[in-house]
Amino acid sequence: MKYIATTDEKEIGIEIVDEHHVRIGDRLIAVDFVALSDQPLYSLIVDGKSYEAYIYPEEGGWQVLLMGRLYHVHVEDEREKRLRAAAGSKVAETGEFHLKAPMPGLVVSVPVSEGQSVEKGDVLVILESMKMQNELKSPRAGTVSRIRVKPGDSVEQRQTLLSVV
Amino acid sequence: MKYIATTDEKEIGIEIVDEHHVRIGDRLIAVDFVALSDQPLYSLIVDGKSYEAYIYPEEGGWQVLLMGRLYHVHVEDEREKRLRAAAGSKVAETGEFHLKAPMPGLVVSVPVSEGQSVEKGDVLVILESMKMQNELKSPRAGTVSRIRVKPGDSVEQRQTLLSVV
Amino acid sequence: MFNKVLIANRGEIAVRILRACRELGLETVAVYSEADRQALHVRYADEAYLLGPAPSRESYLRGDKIIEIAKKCGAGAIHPGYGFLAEREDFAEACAEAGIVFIGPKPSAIAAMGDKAVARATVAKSGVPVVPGTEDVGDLSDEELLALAPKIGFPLLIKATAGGGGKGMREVRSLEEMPTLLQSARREAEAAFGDGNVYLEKLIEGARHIEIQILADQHGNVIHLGERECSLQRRHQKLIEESPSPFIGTDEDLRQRMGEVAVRAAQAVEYVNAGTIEFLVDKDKNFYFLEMNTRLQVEHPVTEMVTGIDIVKEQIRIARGRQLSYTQEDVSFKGHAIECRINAEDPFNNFMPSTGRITHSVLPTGPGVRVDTSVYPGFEITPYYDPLIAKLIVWGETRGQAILRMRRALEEYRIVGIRTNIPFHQMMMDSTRFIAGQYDTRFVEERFDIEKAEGGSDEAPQIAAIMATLAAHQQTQRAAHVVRRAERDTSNWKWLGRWERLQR
Amino acid sequence: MFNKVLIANRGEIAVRILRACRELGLETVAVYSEADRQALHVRYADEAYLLGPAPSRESYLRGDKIIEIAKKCGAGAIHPGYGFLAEREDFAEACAEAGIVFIGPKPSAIAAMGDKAVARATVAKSGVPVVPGTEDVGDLSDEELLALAPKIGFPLLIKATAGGGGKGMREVRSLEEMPTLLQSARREAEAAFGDGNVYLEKLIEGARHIEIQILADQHGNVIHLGERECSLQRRHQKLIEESPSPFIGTDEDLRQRMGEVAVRAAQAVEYVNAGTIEFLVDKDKNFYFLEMNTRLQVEHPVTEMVTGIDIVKEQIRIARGRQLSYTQEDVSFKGHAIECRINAEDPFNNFMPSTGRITHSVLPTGPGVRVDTSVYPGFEITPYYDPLIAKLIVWGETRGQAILRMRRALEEYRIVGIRTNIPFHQMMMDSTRFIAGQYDTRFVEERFDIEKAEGGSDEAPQIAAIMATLAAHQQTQRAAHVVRRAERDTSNWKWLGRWERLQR
Repeated sequence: MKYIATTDEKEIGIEIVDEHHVRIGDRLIAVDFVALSDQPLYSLIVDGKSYEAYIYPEEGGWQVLLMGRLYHVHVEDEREKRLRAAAGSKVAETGEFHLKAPMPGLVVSVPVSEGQSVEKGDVLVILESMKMQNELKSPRAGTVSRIRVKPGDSVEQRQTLLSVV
Repeated sequence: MKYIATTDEKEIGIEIVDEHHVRIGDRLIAVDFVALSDQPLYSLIVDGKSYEAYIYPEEGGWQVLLMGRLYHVHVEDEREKRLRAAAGSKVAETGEFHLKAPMPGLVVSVPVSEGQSVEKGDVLVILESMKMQNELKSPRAGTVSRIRVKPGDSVEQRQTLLSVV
Repeated sequence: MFNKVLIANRGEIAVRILRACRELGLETVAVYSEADRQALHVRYADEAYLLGPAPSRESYLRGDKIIEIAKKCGAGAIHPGYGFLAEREDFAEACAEAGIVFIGPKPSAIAAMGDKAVARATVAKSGVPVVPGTEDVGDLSDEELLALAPKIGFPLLIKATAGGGGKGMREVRSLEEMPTLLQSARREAEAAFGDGNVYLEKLIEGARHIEIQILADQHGNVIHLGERECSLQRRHQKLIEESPSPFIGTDEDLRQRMGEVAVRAAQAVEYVNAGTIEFLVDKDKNFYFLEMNTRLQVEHPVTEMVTGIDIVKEQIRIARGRQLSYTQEDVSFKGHAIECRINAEDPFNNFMPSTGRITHSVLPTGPGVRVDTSVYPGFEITPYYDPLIAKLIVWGETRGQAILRMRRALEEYRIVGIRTNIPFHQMMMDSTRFIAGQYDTRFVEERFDIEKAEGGSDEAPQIAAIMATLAAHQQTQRAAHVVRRAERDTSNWKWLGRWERLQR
Repeated sequence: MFNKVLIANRGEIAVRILRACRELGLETVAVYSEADRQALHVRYADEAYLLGPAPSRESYLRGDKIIEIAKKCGAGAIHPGYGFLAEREDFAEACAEAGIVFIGPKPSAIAAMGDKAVARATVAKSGVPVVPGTEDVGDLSDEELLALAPKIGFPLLIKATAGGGGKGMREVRSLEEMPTLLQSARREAEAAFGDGNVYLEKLIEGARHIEIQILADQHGNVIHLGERECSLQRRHQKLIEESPSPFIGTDEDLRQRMGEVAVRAAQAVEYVNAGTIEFLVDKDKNFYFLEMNTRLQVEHPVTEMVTGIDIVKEQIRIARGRQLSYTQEDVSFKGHAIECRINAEDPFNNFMPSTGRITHSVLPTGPGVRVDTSVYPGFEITPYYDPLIAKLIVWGETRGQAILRMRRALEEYRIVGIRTNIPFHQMMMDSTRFIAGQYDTRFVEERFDIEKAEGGSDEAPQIAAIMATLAAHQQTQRAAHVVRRAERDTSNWKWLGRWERLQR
């Protein structure tokens, strides 16, 4: 199976030849890849080098925490890539963004109001958890819509707090 | 539910009153009993005292490893006890004993032969595992029957090696 | 003389104190909230009593209930740890009234040092240099503070008078932004300490935060155990501490002078038990009294590693009325120790707290490595308490050796189920400025960028790509075998969860 | 000068050596058998190469393959650890021929000390006292040994000339039982070392086993790092070691004399690198050379804890041609250290080895505690290698403090999935004879009964009864809810398994 992995905006073609070999370009590489203790923790021995990483799925790809650095890797197989090419566009950058509580906590303040324009990086909600006040920021510019919480509310993890359109 | 627990040949009547109380004699005791990390490892807080033990099922009861000591506890409910009393006998001491390999290993020697009489404590099989030679002894007197292994055999854990009748 | 000690705390420090008691042959009593039934301090203690629901105010801050439990179970002493009730004079007072030994200073010393404004005034009187700020005693209103601020000059700091650990602290660059910041500082202080009172202090730029550990017995003996360098902070929270300070280095004269001043500050309030005098040290090696922490510090282990003195055991001995086991001449320093605070927070997502169940963990061990922790596989990290889950402490013959050892320990440490700041510490150990010892209290915020940290390997992105591809491939392959096509439209997350369950 | 080290070993010692290399900034290469793909030494190394199937002969004893890997990957040195190839002169020789540094003594020294019979003869010549026995050099046949035995006198010991760790050792009380015991000793020696040769030694009754750690560089400097008391053994396997020896205690003269004799024994074979001289010490403090271990010992950490010297790092420095970092005068001793060997074996079932998957573990941590281990939750303990899974080492200011600390560390240690000898160690730490330091090499077998150990608590049987009852009740209740009546006749074991799965 052939895959295209994209990280740091670089594309690498990786072909899974069999359980113990991958091909990159015309290099056939011996790999030994195992999950440790049934955890999202993996050991890879590649060409004799021993690596270990946490691998977590994330929206649109994978997070790989390797040697203290976090890499975001987008992986798609050739069929997916062809389909996407045929559709003629990258995944749209627009669409609604739902701000979800990253952890359970107490809403301290909501310094925006519905209909307000925000820039990327603007604070949308301040949430207290573990005795710390955490600023939840907008990942992009847009307009605030549907604020579902108010100061004093206790929220659960992943509860939607508001949206940016 | 009322139980009779027997350890060190002493019987204790223990009534489970509800999730957080037991009664021993006429003493009502507050208990808080939880399994830790989904393991056979338990924390018990009883009358404010905090204890922790490994609890393993064994033939005819439970092994409790508590504060570095191993206790064998036989537990039966009142109905079981009545039934046993009605049957009028303790669990029979006789019957066939099957010597099973306590771990995978290599049979080094079988110093007994079929039909031979053995005493409690006599060596039946020498098994090598973890670079150590381990003597497997007879738990009671009897006659050796059905030897199923010979020196040089590799055996799996719990494989039956021979029997004593 | 007490033989049973109640530990009025949770987390790693409760475990640390339990160990000291046990090693002294004392019986131990834990208290716990509903969220902590399975916590290590409850498991390790001889006795354990429920305080109440998870929030601190209903559990670990319930001094009345704690004293009641101590009386009922016959505990002759209470160790408060740090945080919670550790610096509450009313609690220390209540212990005394109940006939229970409070393992710490007298209420009067807590009061004198606990109100940071009073403390500054007190030590200044005995000739200890202080940072310019609001010298006045008493609760100042917002109006008073706003009036005083221009006299001190900007930038300045708002600090909680009951404070510690950066809680309720705000930096102010101008008078305009000050009212808002006052409000949020008071709110945070109120939440953390039950006291919203604040004071002002001039911000010394490029300052190092260096503190001196002292020990004082009931017989008038006071000694110091040298310094700890605590300048590596983020949002006024210490992250890495070391002893000795690379800034003081071989300047034995400065070390000695700071030690002596620290002893004098402690004597100014007739201090007894373990305490810490925090100083700000500017580029020219002028040092200013900042505050005294009248309790055991989070970072006490680095001092233990270089002096060989068990500070917690010494605290207990002092509380039992013994003379100090050491004179100032007995105290010697060997090698170098570093502590990294391991927090449940995601360094790649603005250090957001991370909660959840720890599903797996492998601790770094071996020579020169100490881990003080209270978590284990299966334990749930809740949002109710602070995010410190472990302290990783290493000792080396030299600072260089200690850094190398810390690097290998961080690399070995595995925790699955929550995110931690271990990668942050790894980057710090690779940072040339940290290695050179050239950092001040603003280093992390002003000069450090986690996205552009030094020391990453060139091949790593490709390895990450290969690993992600293999993981994606495995997922696809296994999913194809076990899940019917009809179920294919569930989300990735659910898929992985199901696949993992099948793996068990 | 080498910058990459191949570690020709597995388990805790491979991890220990990896750590030292990493902390010296050296690259590391692991080798592993098919059973060890997920072992910690493979995970922690920079590089890892498969040797072959699980049995040692096909993997860790494949010196040829290991040297080939070292050459291929550019490792300039090989550290053999202990066991496996550590004391094989042919392997050390082969390394030299391949141009690879063997981190250990010269082949000639291994040969001289490796054949225990030759060793005795060699050191005796330099005036070192030896235990009476078969002094002759060379392989002796059963007939020759049987003829010599009565001259030495019974009881005596059969020992493997290539031996160590009690393997191939048998105690002989009479000539009649000797032929059988010779056979089994040779068989075990052949299996363990690939060499069935044995020799005889008089059995000194009531003896203590005390050894001296030495370090020697390539420039003729030899120093000793004091003694280790290793008398606590079972079936000639060391179980607990400490430094200093409570038997030597404050007898500095004896300590000094043993140290000097040890240095002389090392010099007799022009020894280089770390080594250990084992002595038997009788009740009257006469001491006899027993053998020299020409390698790192399992129990080296206790010496590291009291001297502050990292023996493995020093081994590597020596192999790099450096002078020793310490003179004899630099070596000083502080406090007391104890090591408990944690084995995968069931102390309540005749110390039978225990294999299986470790499903959960909580390590003891905190001040003064060091754990050297290679296992973690999820790791499988296989029957292929020796049962040592961890070494628990503690340091205390005094022996009493160290024992108290070891007690609390043992109590904290949790391992689920296999049985361990931790309860044995707990009982030992409670034993009055151990506490008094009054034990010899026969103590465990002759005077210790696990069923009648001291120190158990009175209330424990009742608590055990309550816990078993609650567990039984829970099982019944849950089973009643989830399993249909028709399935009720499955065994307890299966029931619990099913119930546990449902719990996840």
